[in-house]
Amino acid sequence: MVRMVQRPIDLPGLLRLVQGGGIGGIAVFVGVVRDHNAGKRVIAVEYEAYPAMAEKVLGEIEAEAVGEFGPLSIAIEHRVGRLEVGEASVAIVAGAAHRREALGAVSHAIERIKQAAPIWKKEWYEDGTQWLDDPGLPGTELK
Amino acid sequence: MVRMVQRPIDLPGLLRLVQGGGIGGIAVFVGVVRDHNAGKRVIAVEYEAYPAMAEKVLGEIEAEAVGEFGPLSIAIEHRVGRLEVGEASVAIVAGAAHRREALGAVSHAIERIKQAAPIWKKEWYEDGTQWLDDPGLPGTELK
Amino acid sequence: MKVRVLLFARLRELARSDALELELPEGSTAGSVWLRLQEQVEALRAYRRPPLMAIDQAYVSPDSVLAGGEEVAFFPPVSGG
Amino acid sequence: MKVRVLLFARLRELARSDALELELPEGSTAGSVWLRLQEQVEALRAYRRPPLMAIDQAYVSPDSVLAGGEEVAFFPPVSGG
Repeated sequence: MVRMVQRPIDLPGLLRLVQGGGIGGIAVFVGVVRDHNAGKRVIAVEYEAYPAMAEKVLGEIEAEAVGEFGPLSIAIEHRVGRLEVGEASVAIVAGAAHRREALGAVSHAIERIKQAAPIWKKEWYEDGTQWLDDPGLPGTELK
Repeated sequence: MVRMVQRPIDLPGLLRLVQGGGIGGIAVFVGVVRDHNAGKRVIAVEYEAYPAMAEKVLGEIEAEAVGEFGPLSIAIEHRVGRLEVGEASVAIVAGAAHRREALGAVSHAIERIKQAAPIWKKEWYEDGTQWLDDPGLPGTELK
Repeated sequence: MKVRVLLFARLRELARSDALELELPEGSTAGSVWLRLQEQVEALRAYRRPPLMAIDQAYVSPDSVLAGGEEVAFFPPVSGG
Repeated sequence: MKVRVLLFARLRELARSDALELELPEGSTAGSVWLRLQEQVEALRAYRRPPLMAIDQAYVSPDSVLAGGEEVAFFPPVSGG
Protein backbone atom coordinates (compact mmCIF):
# COMPACT_ATOMS: atom_id res chain seq x y z
CA MET A 1 0.00 0.00 0.00
CA VAL A 2 1.41 3.39 -0.98
CA ARG A 3 -0.12 6.81 -0.41
CA MET A 4 0.90 10.37 -1.22
CA VAL A 5 -0.84 12.58 1.35
CA GLN A 6 -1.31 16.27 2.14
CA ARG A 7 -1.95 15.72 5.86
CA PRO A 8 0.25 14.49 8.73
CA ILE A 9 1.64 10.97 8.32
CA ASP A 10 -0.72 8.43 9.93
CA LEU A 11 1.75 6.05 11.59
CA PRO A 12 -0.83 4.16 13.69
CA GLY A 13 -2.86 3.58 10.51
CA LEU A 14 0.20 2.26 8.67
CA LEU A 15 1.06 -0.05 11.56
CA ARG A 16 -2.46 -1.51 11.49
CA LEU A 17 -2.03 -2.29 7.79
CA VAL A 18 0.97 -4.58 8.31
CA GLN A 19 -0.41 -6.64 11.17
CA GLY A 20 -1.43 -10.27 10.97
CA GLY A 21 -0.92 -13.55 12.77
CA GLY A 22 2.17 -14.52 10.77
CA ILE A 23 4.02 -11.27 11.55
CA GLY A 24 6.90 -11.61 14.04
CA GLY A 25 8.60 -8.27 13.48
CA ILE A 26 7.63 -4.83 12.28
CA ALA A 27 10.26 -2.34 11.14
CA VAL A 28 9.59 1.34 10.58
CA PHE A 29 11.48 4.28 9.18
CA VAL A 30 10.16 7.81 9.58
CA GLY A 31 11.86 10.75 7.85
CA VAL A 32 11.61 13.92 9.89
CA VAL A 33 12.22 17.60 9.04
CA ARG A 34 15.53 18.58 10.66
CA ASP A 35 16.26 22.06 11.99
CA HIS A 36 19.48 22.42 10.04
CA ASN A 37 21.08 21.29 6.78
CA ALA A 38 24.47 22.01 5.27
CA GLY A 39 25.20 24.52 8.02
CA LYS A 40 21.99 26.54 7.60
CA ARG A 41 19.10 26.82 10.03
CA VAL A 42 15.96 25.35 8.44
CA ILE A 43 12.58 26.71 9.54
CA ALA A 44 10.33 24.59 7.33
CA VAL A 45 10.39 22.51 4.16
CA GLU A 46 8.02 22.13 1.26
CA TYR A 47 7.67 18.87 -0.64
CA GLU A 48 6.33 18.79 -4.18
CA ALA A 49 5.54 15.56 -6.02
CA TYR A 50 4.43 14.21 -9.36
CA PRO A 51 1.67 12.31 -7.57
CA ALA A 52 0.65 9.74 -10.19
CA MET A 53 4.26 8.79 -10.95
CA ALA A 54 5.29 8.90 -7.29
CA GLU A 55 2.60 6.36 -6.37
CA LYS A 56 3.69 4.18 -9.29
CA VAL A 57 7.37 4.32 -8.28
CA LEU A 58 6.57 3.69 -4.61
CA GLY A 59 4.52 0.66 -5.67
CA GLU A 60 7.49 -0.62 -7.67
CA ILE A 61 9.73 -0.11 -4.65
CA GLU A 62 7.34 -2.18 -2.52
CA ALA A 63 7.41 -4.95 -5.14
CA GLU A 64 11.22 -4.84 -5.23
CA ALA A 65 11.36 -5.15 -1.44
CA VAL A 66 9.11 -8.22 -1.52
CA GLY A 67 11.24 -9.69 -4.33
CA GLU A 68 14.43 -9.15 -2.38
CA PHE A 69 13.32 -9.88 1.20
CA GLY A 70 10.53 -12.40 0.70
CA PRO A 71 6.96 -12.44 1.96
CA LEU A 72 6.21 -9.24 3.79
CA SER A 73 3.53 -6.71 4.32
CA ILE A 74 4.69 -3.19 3.49
CA ALA A 75 3.13 0.27 3.48
CA ILE A 76 4.61 3.63 2.48
CA GLU A 77 3.18 7.09 2.99
CA HIS A 78 4.88 10.30 1.78
CA ARG A 79 3.59 13.75 2.63
CA VAL A 80 3.61 16.78 0.34
CA GLY A 81 3.10 20.47 1.13
CA ARG A 82 4.71 22.60 3.81
CA LEU A 83 6.09 20.81 6.89
CA GLU A 84 7.48 22.33 10.06
CA VAL A 85 10.63 21.13 11.85
CA GLY A 86 9.93 17.83 13.63
CA GLU A 87 7.10 16.78 11.31
CA ALA A 88 7.31 13.48 9.44
CA SER A 89 7.77 13.60 5.66
CA VAL A 90 7.72 9.87 4.94
CA ALA A 91 7.00 6.63 6.77
CA ILE A 92 7.76 3.09 5.65
CA VAL A 93 6.37 0.19 7.66
CA ALA A 94 7.17 -3.47 6.95
CA GLY A 95 5.91 -6.53 8.77
CA ALA A 96 7.51 -9.95 8.21
CA ALA A 97 7.82 -13.29 9.95
CA HIS A 98 11.38 -12.41 11.02
CA ARG A 99 13.24 -9.22 11.95
CA ARG A 100 15.92 -9.27 9.26
CA GLU A 101 13.40 -9.25 6.42
CA ALA A 102 11.39 -6.43 7.99
CA LEU A 103 14.46 -4.26 8.68
CA GLY A 104 16.04 -5.05 5.30
CA ALA A 105 12.88 -4.10 3.44
CA VAL A 106 12.60 -0.75 5.21
CA SER A 107 16.29 0.13 4.64
CA HIS A 108 15.99 -0.82 0.99
CA ALA A 109 12.80 1.16 0.50
CA ILE A 110 14.07 4.44 1.96
CA GLU A 111 17.26 4.27 -0.15
CA ARG A 112 15.22 3.66 -3.30
CA ILE A 113 12.71 6.40 -2.46
CA LYS A 114 15.57 8.89 -2.20
CA GLN A 115 16.97 7.68 -5.54
CA ALA A 116 13.85 7.34 -7.62
CA ALA A 117 10.58 8.77 -6.26
CA PRO A 118 9.63 11.94 -8.19
CA ILE A 119 9.43 14.18 -5.13
CA TRP A 120 11.34 17.43 -4.52
CA LYS A 121 12.21 19.30 -1.37
CA LYS A 122 12.54 23.04 -0.94
CA GLU A 123 14.02 24.30 2.30
CA TRP A 124 12.86 27.51 3.97
CA TYR A 125 15.48 29.54 5.85
CA GLU A 126 15.22 32.82 7.71
CA ASP A 127 16.64 34.57 4.63
CA GLY A 128 15.06 32.69 1.71
CA THR A 129 14.30 29.32 0.16
CA GLN A 130 16.24 26.77 -1.83
CA TRP A 131 15.44 23.65 -3.85
CA LEU A 132 17.62 20.71 -2.86
CA ASP A 133 17.65 19.19 -6.32
CA ASP A 134 21.13 20.02 -7.47
CA PRO A 135 23.52 22.50 -5.84
CA GLY A 136 25.49 22.87 -9.08
CA LEU A 137 22.61 24.31 -11.08
CA PRO A 138 22.45 27.92 -12.19
CA GLY A 139 19.62 29.58 -10.32
CA THR A 140 20.31 27.54 -7.19
CA GLU A 141 21.22 30.68 -5.23
CA LEU A 142 18.79 31.72 -2.52
CA LYS A 143 15.61 33.34 -3.68
CA MET B 1 16.05 5.07 28.11
CA VAL B 2 15.22 1.43 28.79
CA ARG B 3 12.16 0.01 30.48
CA MET B 4 10.96 -3.46 31.38
CA VAL B 5 7.16 -3.26 31.54
CA GLN B 6 4.18 -5.44 32.44
CA ARG B 7 1.72 -3.53 30.28
CA PRO B 8 1.35 -3.09 26.50
CA ILE B 9 4.33 -1.46 24.74
CA ASP B 10 3.83 2.32 24.54
CA LEU B 11 5.11 3.08 21.05
CA PRO B 12 3.79 6.68 20.88
CA GLY B 13 5.53 7.37 24.20
CA LEU B 14 8.81 5.92 22.89
CA LEU B 15 8.56 7.98 19.71
CA ARG B 16 8.10 11.16 21.74
CA LEU B 17 11.32 10.36 23.64
CA VAL B 18 13.53 10.37 20.55
CA GLN B 19 12.27 13.60 19.00
CA GLY B 20 14.23 16.83 18.74
CA GLY B 21 15.18 19.46 16.20
CA GLY B 22 18.37 17.69 15.10
CA ILE B 23 16.58 14.42 14.28
CA GLY B 24 16.21 13.66 10.57
CA GLY B 25 15.23 10.00 10.76
CA ILE B 26 13.59 7.70 13.25
CA ALA B 27 13.89 3.93 12.94
CA VAL B 28 11.76 1.47 14.88
CA PHE B 29 11.68 -2.27 15.39
CA VAL B 30 8.74 -3.94 17.09
CA GLY B 31 8.82 -7.64 17.94
CA VAL B 32 5.38 -9.21 17.72
CA VAL B 33 3.97 -12.54 18.96
CA ARG B 34 3.58 -14.78 15.92
CA ASP B 35 0.83 -17.37 15.57
CA HIS B 36 3.23 -20.18 14.74
CA ASN B 37 6.77 -21.30 15.44
CA ALA B 38 8.71 -24.35 14.30
CA GLY B 39 5.57 -25.79 12.73
CA LYS B 40 3.38 -25.47 15.82
CA ARG B 41 0.39 -23.18 16.30
CA VAL B 42 1.14 -20.70 19.09
CA ILE B 43 -1.78 -19.32 21.09
CA ALA B 44 0.14 -17.06 23.48
CA VAL B 45 3.62 -16.51 24.91
CA GLU B 46 4.92 -15.69 28.34
CA TYR B 47 8.06 -13.63 28.86
CA GLU B 48 10.01 -13.87 32.09
CA ALA B 49 12.93 -11.56 32.88
CA TYR B 50 15.62 -10.90 35.45
CA PRO B 51 14.46 -7.30 35.60
CA ALA B 52 17.43 -5.57 37.27
CA MET B 53 19.94 -7.28 35.00
CA ALA B 54 17.76 -6.88 31.91
CA GLU B 55 17.61 -3.10 32.40
CA LYS B 56 21.38 -3.04 32.91
CA VAL B 57 22.04 -5.06 29.74
CA LEU B 58 19.59 -3.01 27.69
CA GLY B 59 21.35 0.15 28.92
CA GLU B 60 24.69 -1.32 27.79
CA ILE B 61 23.17 -2.14 24.41
CA GLU B 62 22.04 1.48 24.03
CA ALA B 63 25.54 2.69 24.90
CA GLU B 64 27.05 0.26 22.36
CA ALA B 65 24.69 1.55 19.65
CA VAL B 66 25.72 5.15 20.34
CA GLY B 67 29.39 4.09 20.31
CA GLU B 68 28.99 2.35 16.98
CA PHE B 69 26.53 4.63 15.17
CA GLY B 70 27.31 8.04 16.64
CA PRO B 71 25.05 10.62 18.27
CA LEU B 72 21.55 9.26 18.54
CA SER B 73 18.57 9.18 20.79
CA ILE B 74 17.46 5.64 21.59
CA ALA B 75 14.75 4.05 23.71
CA ILE B 76 13.98 0.37 24.35
CA GLU B 77 10.95 -1.16 26.04
CA HIS B 78 10.50 -4.91 26.63
CA ARG B 79 7.31 -6.40 27.98
CA VAL B 80 7.06 -9.35 30.39
CA GLY B 81 4.08 -11.52 31.32
CA ARG B 82 1.56 -13.24 29.09
CA LEU B 83 1.07 -11.83 25.58
CA GLU B 84 -1.48 -12.85 22.97
CA VAL B 85 -0.73 -13.34 19.26
CA GLY B 86 -0.23 -9.95 17.59
CA GLU B 87 0.89 -8.15 20.75
CA ALA B 88 4.27 -6.41 20.86
CA SER B 89 6.97 -7.92 23.07
CA VAL B 90 9.71 -5.37 22.46
CA ALA B 91 10.15 -1.99 20.77
CA ILE B 92 13.36 -0.19 19.92
CA VAL B 93 13.20 3.39 18.69
CA ALA B 94 16.23 5.38 17.50
CA GLY B 95 16.37 8.95 16.26
CA ALA B 96 19.44 10.32 14.50
CA ALA B 97 20.41 13.10 12.14
CA HIS B 98 20.56 10.62 9.25
CA ARG B 99 18.70 7.44 8.30
CA ARG B 100 21.65 5.03 8.24
CA GLU B 101 22.59 5.69 11.85
CA ALA B 102 18.99 5.31 13.04
CA LEU B 103 18.42 2.06 11.11
CA GLY B 104 21.84 0.68 12.02
CA ALA B 105 21.30 1.34 15.72
CA VAL B 106 17.93 -0.44 15.73
CA SER B 107 19.25 -3.49 13.83
CA HIS B 108 22.22 -3.70 16.17
CA ALA B 109 20.07 -3.38 19.29
CA ILE B 110 17.58 -6.13 18.40
CA GLU B 111 20.40 -8.57 17.55
CA ARG B 112 22.12 -7.83 20.87
CA ILE B 113 18.90 -8.08 22.86
CA LYS B 114 18.32 -11.57 21.44
CA GLN B 115 21.91 -12.54 22.32
CA ALA B 116 22.31 -11.02 25.74
CA ALA B 117 19.22 -9.69 27.53
CA PRO B 118 18.23 -12.03 30.41
CA ILE B 119 14.69 -12.62 29.19
CA TRP B 120 13.06 -15.99 28.43
CA LYS B 121 10.10 -16.93 26.32
CA LYS B 122 7.66 -19.76 26.92
CA GLU B 123 5.23 -20.60 24.14
CA TRP B 124 1.69 -21.76 24.81
CA TYR B 125 0.19 -24.27 22.39
CA GLU B 126 -3.18 -25.95 22.31
CA ASP B 127 -1.57 -29.05 23.88
CA GLY B 128 0.95 -27.61 26.32
CA THR B 129 3.78 -25.14 26.85
CA GLN B 130 7.48 -25.02 26.07
CA TRP B 131 10.45 -22.86 27.01
CA LEU B 132 12.40 -21.69 23.97
CA ASP B 133 15.72 -21.63 25.77
CA ASP B 134 17.35 -24.70 24.34
CA PRO B 135 15.65 -27.43 22.33
CA GLY B 136 18.42 -29.90 23.17
CA LEU B 137 17.81 -29.85 26.92
CA PRO B 138 16.32 -32.75 28.84
CA GLY B 139 12.93 -31.65 30.01
CA THR B 140 12.33 -29.61 26.88
CA GLU B 141 9.47 -31.89 25.82
CA LEU B 142 6.01 -30.42 26.08
CA LYS B 143 4.57 -30.11 29.55
CA MET C 1 0.73 14.82 -32.91
CA LYS C 2 0.16 16.28 -29.47
CA VAL C 3 1.61 15.55 -26.04
CA ARG C 4 0.86 16.98 -22.63
CA VAL C 5 3.99 18.29 -20.89
CA LEU C 6 4.35 18.49 -17.11
CA LEU C 7 7.04 20.45 -15.26
CA PHE C 8 7.97 20.10 -11.61
CA ALA C 9 9.89 21.87 -8.88
CA ARG C 10 12.59 24.22 -10.17
CA LEU C 11 11.50 23.69 -13.79
CA ARG C 12 7.89 24.54 -12.94
CA GLU C 13 9.05 27.69 -11.18
CA LEU C 14 11.39 28.74 -14.00
CA ALA C 15 8.64 28.24 -16.61
CA ARG C 16 5.95 29.72 -14.34
CA SER C 17 3.76 26.86 -15.54
CA ASP C 18 3.15 23.28 -14.45
CA ALA C 19 1.57 21.93 -17.64
CA LEU C 20 1.29 22.73 -21.33
CA GLU C 21 0.22 21.09 -24.60
CA LEU C 22 2.76 20.80 -27.42
CA GLU C 23 2.15 20.05 -31.11
CA LEU C 24 5.09 17.94 -32.35
CA PRO C 25 6.32 16.38 -35.61
CA GLU C 26 5.99 12.60 -35.97
CA GLY C 27 8.99 10.72 -34.59
CA SER C 28 9.69 13.25 -31.86
CA THR C 29 11.66 11.98 -28.89
CA ALA C 30 11.47 12.97 -25.23
CA GLY C 31 14.78 14.80 -25.68
CA SER C 32 13.49 16.75 -28.66
CA VAL C 33 10.46 17.85 -26.60
CA TRP C 34 12.86 19.32 -24.05
CA LEU C 35 14.72 21.23 -26.76
CA ARG C 36 11.41 22.52 -28.13
CA LEU C 37 10.38 23.62 -24.65
CA GLN C 38 13.59 25.55 -24.20
CA GLU C 39 12.91 27.31 -27.52
CA GLN C 40 9.37 28.25 -26.51
CA VAL C 41 10.00 29.10 -22.85
CA GLU C 42 13.05 31.31 -22.61
CA ALA C 43 13.36 30.98 -18.82
CA LEU C 44 14.04 27.23 -19.19
CA ARG C 45 17.29 27.92 -21.07
CA ALA C 46 18.88 28.79 -17.71
CA TYR C 47 18.57 25.10 -16.84
CA ARG C 48 21.57 23.86 -18.80
CA ARG C 49 21.84 20.20 -17.91
CA PRO C 50 19.48 17.50 -19.17
CA PRO C 51 16.51 17.11 -16.82
CA LEU C 52 15.06 13.76 -15.82
CA MET C 53 12.30 12.68 -18.20
CA ALA C 54 9.27 10.44 -17.89
CA ILE C 55 6.68 9.27 -20.40
CA ASP C 56 3.34 8.26 -18.90
CA GLN C 57 4.83 8.16 -15.38
CA ALA C 58 7.85 5.97 -16.24
CA TYR C 59 11.45 7.15 -16.47
CA VAL C 60 12.79 7.25 -20.05
CA SER C 61 16.00 8.28 -21.78
CA PRO C 62 16.05 11.30 -24.13
CA ASP C 63 15.99 9.09 -27.25
CA SER C 64 12.61 7.51 -26.38
CA VAL C 65 10.22 8.01 -29.29
CA LEU C 66 6.71 9.39 -28.73
CA ALA C 67 3.58 8.11 -30.49
CA GLY C 68 1.38 11.07 -29.58
CA GLY C 69 -1.10 11.47 -26.72
CA GLU C 70 1.42 10.77 -23.98
CA GLU C 71 2.05 12.67 -20.77
CA VAL C 72 5.71 13.78 -20.89
CA ALA C 73 7.28 15.07 -17.67
CA PHE C 74 10.55 16.93 -17.08
CA PHE C 75 12.03 17.46 -13.66
CA PRO C 76 15.27 18.00 -11.70
CA PRO C 77 17.06 15.33 -9.65
CA VAL C 78 14.67 14.07 -6.96
CA SER C 79 15.05 14.94 -3.29
CA GLY C 80 12.17 13.23 -1.50
CA GLY C 81 12.28 10.97 1.51
CA MET D 1 30.01 -16.29 53.65
CA LYS D 2 26.54 -16.01 52.20
CA VAL D 3 25.19 -15.30 48.73
CA ARG D 4 21.67 -14.85 47.42
CA VAL D 5 20.92 -17.18 44.52
CA LEU D 6 18.34 -16.37 41.85
CA LEU D 7 16.93 -18.88 39.35
CA PHE D 8 15.00 -18.07 36.21
CA ALA D 9 12.79 -19.71 33.60
CA ARG D 10 13.32 -23.47 33.28
CA LEU D 11 15.71 -23.52 36.25
CA ARG D 12 13.18 -21.71 38.45
CA GLU D 13 10.52 -24.20 37.42
CA LEU D 14 12.75 -27.23 37.95
CA ALA D 15 13.77 -26.00 41.43
CA ARG D 16 10.23 -24.78 42.25
CA SER D 17 11.93 -21.71 43.69
CA ASP D 18 13.11 -18.38 42.33
CA ALA D 19 15.50 -17.41 45.14
CA LEU D 20 17.46 -18.94 48.00
CA GLU D 21 20.29 -18.09 50.39
CA LEU D 22 23.41 -20.27 50.38
CA GLU D 23 26.17 -20.49 52.99
CA LEU D 24 29.47 -21.09 51.17
CA PRO D 25 33.14 -21.67 51.99
CA GLU D 26 35.54 -18.78 51.33
CA GLY D 27 36.94 -18.80 47.80
CA SER D 28 33.76 -20.24 46.27
CA THR D 29 33.28 -19.57 42.57
CA ALA D 30 30.09 -19.08 40.59
CA GLY D 31 30.60 -22.55 39.13
CA SER D 32 30.95 -24.12 42.57
CA VAL D 33 27.68 -22.49 43.64
CA TRP D 34 25.96 -24.24 40.74
CA LEU D 35 27.41 -27.60 41.79
CA ARG D 36 26.29 -26.96 45.38
CA LEU D 37 22.80 -26.08 44.12
CA GLN D 38 22.58 -29.32 42.17
CA GLU D 39 23.55 -31.22 45.33
CA GLN D 40 20.87 -29.48 47.40
CA VAL D 41 18.09 -29.36 44.82
CA GLU D 42 17.78 -32.76 43.22
CA ALA D 43 15.50 -31.53 40.42
CA LEU D 44 18.29 -29.29 39.07
CA ARG D 45 20.41 -32.33 38.26
CA ALA D 46 18.22 -32.92 35.21
CA TYR D 47 19.72 -29.73 33.75
CA ARG D 48 23.01 -31.24 32.58
CA ARG D 49 24.72 -28.41 30.75
CA PRO D 50 26.32 -25.41 32.42
CA PRO D 51 23.75 -22.60 32.82
CA LEU D 52 24.53 -18.96 32.18
CA MET D 53 25.76 -17.24 35.34
CA ALA D 54 25.69 -13.64 36.56
CA ILE D 55 27.10 -11.99 39.66
CA ASP D 56 25.38 -8.76 40.69
CA GLN D 57 23.61 -8.53 37.32
CA ALA D 58 26.70 -9.00 35.14
CA TYR D 59 27.57 -12.11 33.14
CA VAL D 60 30.50 -14.09 34.60
CA SER D 61 32.34 -17.31 33.79
CA PRO D 62 32.14 -20.28 36.20
CA ASP D 63 35.61 -19.54 37.63
CA SER D 64 34.65 -16.09 38.94
CA VAL D 65 35.39 -15.92 42.66
CA LEU D 66 32.79 -14.64 45.12
CA ALA D 67 33.55 -12.35 48.06
CA GLY D 68 30.24 -12.92 49.87
CA GLY D 69 27.07 -10.84 49.83
CA GLU D 70 26.60 -11.03 46.08
CA GLU D 71 23.48 -11.83 44.10
CA VAL D 72 24.34 -14.89 41.98
CA ALA D 73 21.95 -15.79 39.17
CA PHE D 74 21.69 -18.95 37.06
CA PHE D 75 19.62 -19.20 33.94
CA PRO D 76 19.20 -20.96 30.58
CA PRO D 77 20.12 -19.44 27.21
CA VAL D 78 18.11 -16.27 26.74
CA SER D 79 15.18 -16.04 24.31
CA GLY D 80 13.85 -12.49 24.62
CA GLY D 81 13.21 -9.96 21.89
